[in-house]
Amino acid sequence: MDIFKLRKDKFADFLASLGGYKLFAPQKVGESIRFAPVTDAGKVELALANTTVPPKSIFFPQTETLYRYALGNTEMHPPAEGEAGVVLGVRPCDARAQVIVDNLFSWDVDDPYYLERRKKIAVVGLACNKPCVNCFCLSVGGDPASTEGLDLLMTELDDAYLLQPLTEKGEKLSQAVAAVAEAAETGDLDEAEKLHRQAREKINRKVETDGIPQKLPGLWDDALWQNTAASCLGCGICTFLCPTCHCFDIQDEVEGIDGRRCRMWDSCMFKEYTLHASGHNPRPTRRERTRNRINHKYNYFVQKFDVIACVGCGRCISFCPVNIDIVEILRQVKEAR
Amino acid sequence: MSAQFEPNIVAFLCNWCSYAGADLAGTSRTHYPPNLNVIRVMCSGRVNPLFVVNALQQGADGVLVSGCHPGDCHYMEGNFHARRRFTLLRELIEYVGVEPGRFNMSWVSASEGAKWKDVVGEVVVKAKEAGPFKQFRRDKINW
Amino acid sequence: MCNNANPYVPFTATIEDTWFETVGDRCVKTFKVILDDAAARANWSHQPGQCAMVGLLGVGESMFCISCSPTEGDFLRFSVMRMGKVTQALHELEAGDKITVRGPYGNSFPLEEWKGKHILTIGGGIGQAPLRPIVEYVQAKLDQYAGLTMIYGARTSGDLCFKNEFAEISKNDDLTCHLTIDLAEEGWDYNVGFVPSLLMDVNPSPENTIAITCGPPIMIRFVLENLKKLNFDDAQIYTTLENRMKCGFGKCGRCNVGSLYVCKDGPVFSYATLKDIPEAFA
Amino acid sequence: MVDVEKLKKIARETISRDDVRCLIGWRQGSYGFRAAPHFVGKPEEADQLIFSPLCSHNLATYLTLAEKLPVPRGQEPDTRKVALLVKGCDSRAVVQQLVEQGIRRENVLVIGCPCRGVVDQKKVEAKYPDMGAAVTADWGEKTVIFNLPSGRVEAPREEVLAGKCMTCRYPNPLLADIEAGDAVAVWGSDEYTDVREMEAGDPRQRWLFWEEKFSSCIRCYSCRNVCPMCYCEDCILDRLNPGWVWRSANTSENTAFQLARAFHLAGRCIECGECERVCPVDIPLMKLNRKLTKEVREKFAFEPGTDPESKPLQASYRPDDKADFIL
Repeated sequence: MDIFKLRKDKFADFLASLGGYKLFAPQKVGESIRFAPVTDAGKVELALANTTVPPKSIFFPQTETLYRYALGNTEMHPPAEGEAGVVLGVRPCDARAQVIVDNLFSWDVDDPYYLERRKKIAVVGLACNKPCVNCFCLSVGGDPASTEGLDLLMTELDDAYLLQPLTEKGEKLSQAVAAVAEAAETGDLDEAEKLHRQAREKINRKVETDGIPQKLPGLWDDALWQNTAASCLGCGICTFLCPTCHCFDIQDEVEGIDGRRCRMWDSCMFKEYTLHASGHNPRPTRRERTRNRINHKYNYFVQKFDVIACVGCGRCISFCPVNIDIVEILRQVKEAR
Repeated sequence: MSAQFEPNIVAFLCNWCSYAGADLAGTSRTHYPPNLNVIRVMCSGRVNPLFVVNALQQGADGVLVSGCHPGDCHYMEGNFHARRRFTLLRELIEYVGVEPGRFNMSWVSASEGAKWKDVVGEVVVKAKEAGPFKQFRRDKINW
Repeated sequence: MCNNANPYVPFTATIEDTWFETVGDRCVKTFKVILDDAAARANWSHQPGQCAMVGLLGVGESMFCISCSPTEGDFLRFSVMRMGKVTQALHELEAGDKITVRGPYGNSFPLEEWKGKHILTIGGGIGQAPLRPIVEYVQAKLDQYAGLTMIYGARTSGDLCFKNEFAEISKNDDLTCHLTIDLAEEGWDYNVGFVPSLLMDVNPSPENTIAITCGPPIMIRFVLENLKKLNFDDAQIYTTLENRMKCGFGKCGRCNVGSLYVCKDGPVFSYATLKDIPEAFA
Repeated sequence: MVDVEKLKKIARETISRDDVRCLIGWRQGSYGFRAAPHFVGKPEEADQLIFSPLCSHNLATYLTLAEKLPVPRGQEPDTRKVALLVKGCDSRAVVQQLVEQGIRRENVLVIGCPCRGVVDQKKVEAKYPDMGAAVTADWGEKTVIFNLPSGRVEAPREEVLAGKCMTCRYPNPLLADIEAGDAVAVWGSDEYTDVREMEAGDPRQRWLFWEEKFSSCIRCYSCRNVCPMCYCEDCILDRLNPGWVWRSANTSENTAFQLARAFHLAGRCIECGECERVCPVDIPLMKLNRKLTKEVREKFAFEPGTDPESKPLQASYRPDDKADFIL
């Protein structure tokens, strides 16, 4: 697969050439940047280290109809098939996260809603040249220029983008690119390689994660969890903004006689997440929930799918209102006797 | 607003005064617009501000909360609390973008059948002026 | 497993018959349910211990153990205690009403492995619902098992479920049934006291025996202690766990007990697996 | 001005008292311009305490946040006090919680820290993007001093302080058992310009503004959980039966959520600005709450959390309350 060089001033034409697809890209929604359908190429924002809300919101929307029904009769109508799409400007860590979440949504029973979107929507990555202060992807098997989970990787040079197709979905996209871009020269490739290397050096957040899944069971009653959870507010930021968090709730909504059963993001940090109707709660305080969140990602998921369910994107660190820092927690787990 | 738009208004009437006043208006055959869906509550102080927001969500174009005149409340202070509560709620929902005519409050005692007719008339006119409520209405279209 | 392509879309089912097992505010109502679609009925196969998501369109869905043995017939039975939003709505239903069912979910009691063994069920209150399919299954295939002992207790005689079935059990001498209630009531001529102490009185021998216990966590804790006193081996003791569930097949993430999902790796667990999982009895 | 060494000494003495269970203050955060709540259980843990422009958290929320688990049989409930470091705005939260009997006076020991303004995380991170490890900060004359990895910089306070500090009329704690420093000058003034500017538009313009903000809400409930005044045991938003506000994240439910939250703070919001600070999608929540605090001040001449003897606004009334809009 040959690599293309797309001039920045041709970027809008490139987006136009993807007209056949439903295009998503990072844009300002309200006051923050997240992935949203592209209506105006000028609004696409690729400069930020990463979006606030991860691209999981494209494959696993915050609220999604499972099926509709009318009260009184029992037919249930799942939504129609989605259309082919492209999500552009995905950072390598988020793309890796989606591959990790694929494990769960195809474990033993296939989740039709999520997997259909994963099949139909191509992922165009954007390599990180300027990692943010809380990125620690190198510590969990990631890389600012990793191609895992990507169909096409873009690398930003000073006046152009280097486009490298990786899968046949990516190959199909690059045919659309061919019209507006030219073949890249070796000079560009070295430039891109240099940028990737510099990005790796810029990541100063590091933590030793091997051995952590084996150590966590022994720390079940360690004071670490109480000390960490003391300042936790029990809100949903760290889970809703986490690209590997996949938990959801199912609720019924009825308006007049039309109803729908829908699912929406849920957080293990909320009290109601495990609250039984009888009032009993197996995880009554924030200590158990904090312990469960870290164990799920660095122990339980590893036992089931042999991969750490964390890609080091740093969102849970940057957006936690009380600065609970997962790298600090992991360091304490590593150092605990 | 187009003439044929008929607003859908939800009215919370306190059982002791306004509901009785509305009943009196009915028994004395007074004519007034039929747009009201009345919900009887034991006191205007019982109406939770979330009821008003929820009514607007579910398709009401206007909401009326009507209770006893200050001092007549069967429970002594229900309407005083309601007055404070809905003074603030009205400011809040108008600040967010709900047109001023949509939310109304009134004191109608059990003997004021005529006043009830005027209140309903005014509320319906205001709701017609404001037009169909679309701001934060639940719309099952994009389910 | 759910047979149609979309595991979230349930089958519709009709309530053939329903009756109250107990009275009071947390009463238990049993539903005998037939799947509407003939193909679904034919493909449906569940084992004792498995559970299913029972739902009501417009209200919601909840997970209940299927409290009938496959040997009993082509229907499903659920015993539902009135507790939250869905159970209250279910309790208002009558025969002929429509509900939705999806499943069966979870693993089941390894009844094949237990062939030739003596089965000991220890239930408390609504905890008898997941045990009832074992009792029915063993009764139907008594020749393959070395008899059954049933210990079952509740707060009051009114709280005992499936009362109409005890008389028939005690008729057969291979099946012994011990009932108890917490406090003495006039007109009650069986044991009085808590289930764990009745277990010690019955004093079952651990020889070639499998013990299965379900009930309120406090009862399970003492029953497990007593079973250890009667030197039952960990692998001989089974229980079912209960957690809030939304999907039923390992996606929504909430029913985990430590690293085990109650809906996938359970609800049936042997004590050997559970004893080194601290969150199991939280 | 608060001398941090004196503050640490006070903290060490306080935590050594046998009627104090723990002391809550701030410590340096794990990166950039962050501070973090710090729970002191033993005197030596007090050494990490700081008090600087980074200490934006309102710690009063922890007085009501801890879960109240049933006391195991045979154990006595722990009635020792919780000591709390409070800035001026935080102290109003403690006062209002006392007025509403959310907490009891004997359970809390307040250490007042006169405050000269805390930074707005987004303004500072935009102004100094190349922050790395932890950055310390301090107050200058009318400025804030940062010790960046690239050296010491000083910025005029208007450019870096949080919006709430520019309009702050209560920098000195209104309630304190121990004073950790002497009072500071009040320099903020509040004309509610942000609210008046919003009121000036017509309803359609206002709705366009709020629709865009509310539709971007992801319902993480951090604005509710951080708020010292949001301490209901069983929040109406989490109830399913009846489910007044649905859990789906769309404009209608998000608006109902924000209106319910804002209204439940009418006459109770002490303008500590935490909801706006923690919102991950930067919804201007103070612009919403301050509308009600302005109305409450103008219509009922009431300021929550300023007078420990006052009665909660919505739990009391005056027969002559003015309400000209009532038909």
